[in-house]
Amino acid sequence: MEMNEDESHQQRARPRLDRFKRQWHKFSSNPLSLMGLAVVILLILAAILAKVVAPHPDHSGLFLDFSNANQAPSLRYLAGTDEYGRDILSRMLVGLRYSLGIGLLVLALSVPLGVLLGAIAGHYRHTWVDTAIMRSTDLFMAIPPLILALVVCAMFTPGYFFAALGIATAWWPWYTRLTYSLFTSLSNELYIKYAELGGATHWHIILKETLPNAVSPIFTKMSLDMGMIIIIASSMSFVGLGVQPPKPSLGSMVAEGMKYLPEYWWISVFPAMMVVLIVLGFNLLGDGLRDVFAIEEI
Amino acid sequence: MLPVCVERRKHLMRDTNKKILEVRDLKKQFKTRYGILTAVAGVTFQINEGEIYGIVGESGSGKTTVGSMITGMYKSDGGEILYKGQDINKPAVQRSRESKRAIQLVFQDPGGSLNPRQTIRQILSLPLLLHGRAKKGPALEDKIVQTIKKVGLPASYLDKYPQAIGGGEKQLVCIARALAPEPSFIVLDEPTSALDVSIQAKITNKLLELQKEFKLSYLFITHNLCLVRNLVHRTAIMYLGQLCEMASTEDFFTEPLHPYTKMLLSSIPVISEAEEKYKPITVRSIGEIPNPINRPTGCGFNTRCPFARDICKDREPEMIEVKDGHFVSCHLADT
Amino acid sequence: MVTETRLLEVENLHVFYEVYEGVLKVLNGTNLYVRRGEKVGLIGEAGCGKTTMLKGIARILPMPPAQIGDGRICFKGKDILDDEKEGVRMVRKGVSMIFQDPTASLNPTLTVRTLMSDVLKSEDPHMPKAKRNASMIEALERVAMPSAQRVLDSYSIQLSGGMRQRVCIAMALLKDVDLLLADEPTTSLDVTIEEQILDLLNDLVARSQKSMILVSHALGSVRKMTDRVYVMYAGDIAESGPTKDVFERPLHPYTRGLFEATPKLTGAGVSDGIAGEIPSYLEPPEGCRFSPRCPKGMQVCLEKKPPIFALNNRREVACYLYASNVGSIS
Amino acid sequence: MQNMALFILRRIGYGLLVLLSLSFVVLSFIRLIPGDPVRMSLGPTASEKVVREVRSELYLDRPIPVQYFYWLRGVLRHGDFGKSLFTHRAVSKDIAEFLPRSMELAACSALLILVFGVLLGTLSALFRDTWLDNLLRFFAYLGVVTPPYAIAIFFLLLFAFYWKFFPIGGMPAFPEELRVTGMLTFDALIEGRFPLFFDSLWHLILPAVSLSLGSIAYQARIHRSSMIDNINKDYISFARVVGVRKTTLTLKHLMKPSFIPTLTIFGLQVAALLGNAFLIEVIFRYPGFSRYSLQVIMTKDPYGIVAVTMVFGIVFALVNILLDVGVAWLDPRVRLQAPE
Repeated sequence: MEMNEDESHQQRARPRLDRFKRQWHKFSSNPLSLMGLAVVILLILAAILAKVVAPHPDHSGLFLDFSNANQAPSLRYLAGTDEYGRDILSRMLVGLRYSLGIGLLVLALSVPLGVLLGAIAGHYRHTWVDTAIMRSTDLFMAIPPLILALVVCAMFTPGYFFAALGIATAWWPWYTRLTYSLFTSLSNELYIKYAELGGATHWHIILKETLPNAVSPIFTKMSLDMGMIIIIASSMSFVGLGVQPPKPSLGSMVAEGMKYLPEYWWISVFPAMMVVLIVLGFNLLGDGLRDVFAIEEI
Repeated sequence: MLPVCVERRKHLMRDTNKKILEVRDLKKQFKTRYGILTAVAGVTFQINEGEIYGIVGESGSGKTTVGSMITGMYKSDGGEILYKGQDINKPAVQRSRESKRAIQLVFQDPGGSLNPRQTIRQILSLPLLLHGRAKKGPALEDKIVQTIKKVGLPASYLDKYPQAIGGGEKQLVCIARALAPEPSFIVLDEPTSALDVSIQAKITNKLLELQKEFKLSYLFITHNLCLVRNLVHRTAIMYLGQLCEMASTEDFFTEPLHPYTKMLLSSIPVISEAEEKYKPITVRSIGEIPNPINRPTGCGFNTRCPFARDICKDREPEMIEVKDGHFVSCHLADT
Repeated sequence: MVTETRLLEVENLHVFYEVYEGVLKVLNGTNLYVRRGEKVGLIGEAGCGKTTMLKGIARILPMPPAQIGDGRICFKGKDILDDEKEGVRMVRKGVSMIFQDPTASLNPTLTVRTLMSDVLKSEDPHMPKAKRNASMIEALERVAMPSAQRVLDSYSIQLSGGMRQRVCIAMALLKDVDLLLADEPTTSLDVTIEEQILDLLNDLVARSQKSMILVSHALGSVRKMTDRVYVMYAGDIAESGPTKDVFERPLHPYTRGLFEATPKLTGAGVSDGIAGEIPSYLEPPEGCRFSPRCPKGMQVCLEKKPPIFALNNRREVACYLYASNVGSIS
Repeated sequence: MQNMALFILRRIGYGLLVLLSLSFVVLSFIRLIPGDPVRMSLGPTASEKVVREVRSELYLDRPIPVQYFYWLRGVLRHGDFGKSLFTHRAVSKDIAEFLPRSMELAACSALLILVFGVLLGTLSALFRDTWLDNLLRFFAYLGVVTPPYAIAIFFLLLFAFYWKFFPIGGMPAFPEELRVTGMLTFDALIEGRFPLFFDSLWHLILPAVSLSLGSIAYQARIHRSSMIDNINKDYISFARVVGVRKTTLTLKHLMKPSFIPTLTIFGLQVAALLGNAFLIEVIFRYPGFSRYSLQVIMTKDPYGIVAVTMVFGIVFALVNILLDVGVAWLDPRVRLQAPE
């Protein structure tokens, strides 16, 4: 009996891989989550290969062709053309690249900062550090996120990066609050108390003990937020505060199409549908992740 | 001739066996919105080398707070904690490396005290590295395998996550983790009350085995008197932050003196006729445990004590040694 | 005084839960009966199906995961399983239940007065307010509640554990029921408070000739309170009989192991418990569910589920060891 | 009740502190950015002297703390939020004119969110996993996923252009003599001018619905999961076993605890509502405060931006305080803070 125990111990089972298989099994059992994942992967591919896939790649830049302006959706122009005769489908694909880009950029700007501050405030709770950080998040959350984003973004010359910066300034406090609440509730877990008692370094407790347990809710929030951010970004480009013409952005395309309702309805409707598709994909994916991680918690 | 009470107090201090841990007049209060909550109001006891010392009490008696202060989880509001003569009455962070290694803790809830995101190997490696029992690399791996074998779990468990093993096995991992730094004193805070009867028996026997093998001393905190009867060498009983009675387990159960001990012993539901006869004359349980925020004056138990007299209401009783090694804190004890 | 008529009879009850990993076959043909005025105990370790049995009788099993297979539950002679609406109506009228955790049993957002008056209003909507108040105060005094008026106007978080359980008992006995189901009523209470609650339950049930099923994993409280006891293991009844008799001479190997593993006040040391782990309900072992852990396991135990052998003095045991001496006690 | 009053006072005090520091941050932020708003508003033709004059009149040439001091004194003494370079009149006048119109839209949408959110949530929770539940969850999902402006466009296409059921946008003219609270529908109602009341209500429905549809969907989802959580709780099965009638059980015992998370999320929704309103007002050409704040932000008008952030901050703080009081009333555990 003694011998084969050591043998089984030698060929080191990969615990992390087993856990991933179990999580994937739970994730894939829900068709909706799979659909969400498929849509997201499809969108990412479409964004990367936008120039290749788009029927008329040059339409996304400076291009005028009044002869077939405002064409209804046809075989040649699947989603019809806008007032300058540019193919809406190819502009949507390039616009998709900017929308996904801004979503990732905002997350890249707000998540690391928010999580770091939340972790520090949560770990050193009930000290001046905690009050300083959490009160400053109150400051940023005192007004609706969209207004703060507008104010910040309008400060600078309108552009893609500044739109992302604007949204990020309104978005990082949500992650600080989430991480703070996770860290404070995890702090009265017994294994954290044990690590503190044993004299583990603060760095070890934050990174090795508390953060791994906080990662899953943060990850779920990120994918759910992706949809929200894209909605806000497209709303801002609706009023001209995002990607500047002639570069296409879904929000501005919807805005331009407004003037031609209801005759040339497709100019607004198709970009709006694309936004809906993006947000749907990320939300389904986010719900799937939450179910997987929720089961993990119990 | 010294007055009686001083004579008795002197005897309290002198003790033949080598003391590993001594607690003198330990106090702890918590500030709450409704006033000051006195969790521990002056507790004094010693634990000898290689002894299992049990503290019994109901909820709100402060027994867990005493255990936490000994391991350094809270700062105390007064009194001393001497580990081999050296005062360590300060939070764990400020304690010397040696005392942090020497005193270890096992929690009640096995599920909650193991990090769900770490494998058992990672869990066990932390105490070994923290207390310098092994360096990173192959030496650490052997030490981990050796530690988990101490509690009788197969090495294949090292690659499992805590969720994948049963409640009893998780508690064994917690015990292994407490043994890793090769301590000499372990505080066990209700280690078996979250487990089923049959697994409880396994863990209790394993604790006894380890105690003999590594010559450890335990502070065993629980509300289960039957368990204390079978495991502990000396027993103390706490009520509302104060020690009521302290004696060798044999004396404690055969001749209980304090009314609260009698009430507790007679209230326990038992499963055999022999135990029924073993119980003291019944002291019926009346009233509720008072709110620790506005403690009754004098002896904490006077609101529920059938023998309470006026003296119990105004003066706090002193811990007196009625018989050899049998201390009781009650005005009526020595009549 | 226990009469012969059987108030409640559970025959061959099957209950299974559909969960994520598969189907948990918890109750696999379980039988149980309670006579009028009798106090019956149900002991076993956590997860052995005691609570499922109680909730099945009280018809509050959460139906989406839980499913009642075949089997009959006869209450006052009528099977409450076959006619859904009528069955539930009868149970609501004749059966009441208290839960383990009093804090979770009382709605945190409502005062005790609202909780109790809702029960009385549902019972008799036209009862005048004064009469309702009087019967609420009377119900609380019956459970020896100090300062009943103040308790009525407070929320459950303002009461201590013991007082909350008294409120639950008072609410459970507001309507005149024949059978009281108690699911580990004192597990979350301290020992001294536990004794008061057990004595209180004993008086209330004895005085009003009600029957009771007391479920607990604390063996002592069952021994103290009940006339007859069932020992359950992994969804099956291991053995049953008069409480004094079962506690003094346990027959089934599992019951023996359980009693030996329980630390005694007389301090004779603790046995090494029962080897192995509780089986999973996903693929329960063939034959007797205790066979993998049973020190006296025989070949037949592994193949066929042992029937219930009726010995004399109302003793029943589901173990092949006693197949030969049906009718007498070895 | 006494600690409830204390609770509110503390929250108001804290809210004021946050708003003051916010106003200082925003004011100094505007001063630091490049670009000269005065020159922009007066146009290139204005002479340098006039520009300098206007700038000193608005204290823009003074150091930031001094400018802030004068601004604060103006606000506290006679509610003067400074002059807007965009509308060339006192900002407080703009607020008085536009804010009530947005309040009307926001209040109407908030009402829709609460009523329909809770209604749909309860329905889909009670009829769990039936066709009704799945249908409601599908629409809830659609609502959450579609941005408000997309909903507005679809509604406009469907109801305004195609079926011509609702007006395309805008609002009926606001007769000056009717101005009481500044909310057209409300004033028309209390003045008894029913034709005007119905006309303005008719104009209000489409924007309000498209603004709140997404939030209704999310609110329904939250309420449904909170109801389902509570259905499985012990106190519901205990109440049922002890004999509480099914209707009382559902309406009182189940609804009250389930309302606690719903109310908290409702607070966040109303806050987000204030933010999202500006697009709806642009699409429906609705003369509201959000449209004004958009223009003010775009033209970098300093006092306009500060006033806008202040107004949104105050409304935001009021909404949060109201909801905290609501949650405290609902949940005695929060109110009584039992000693541990």
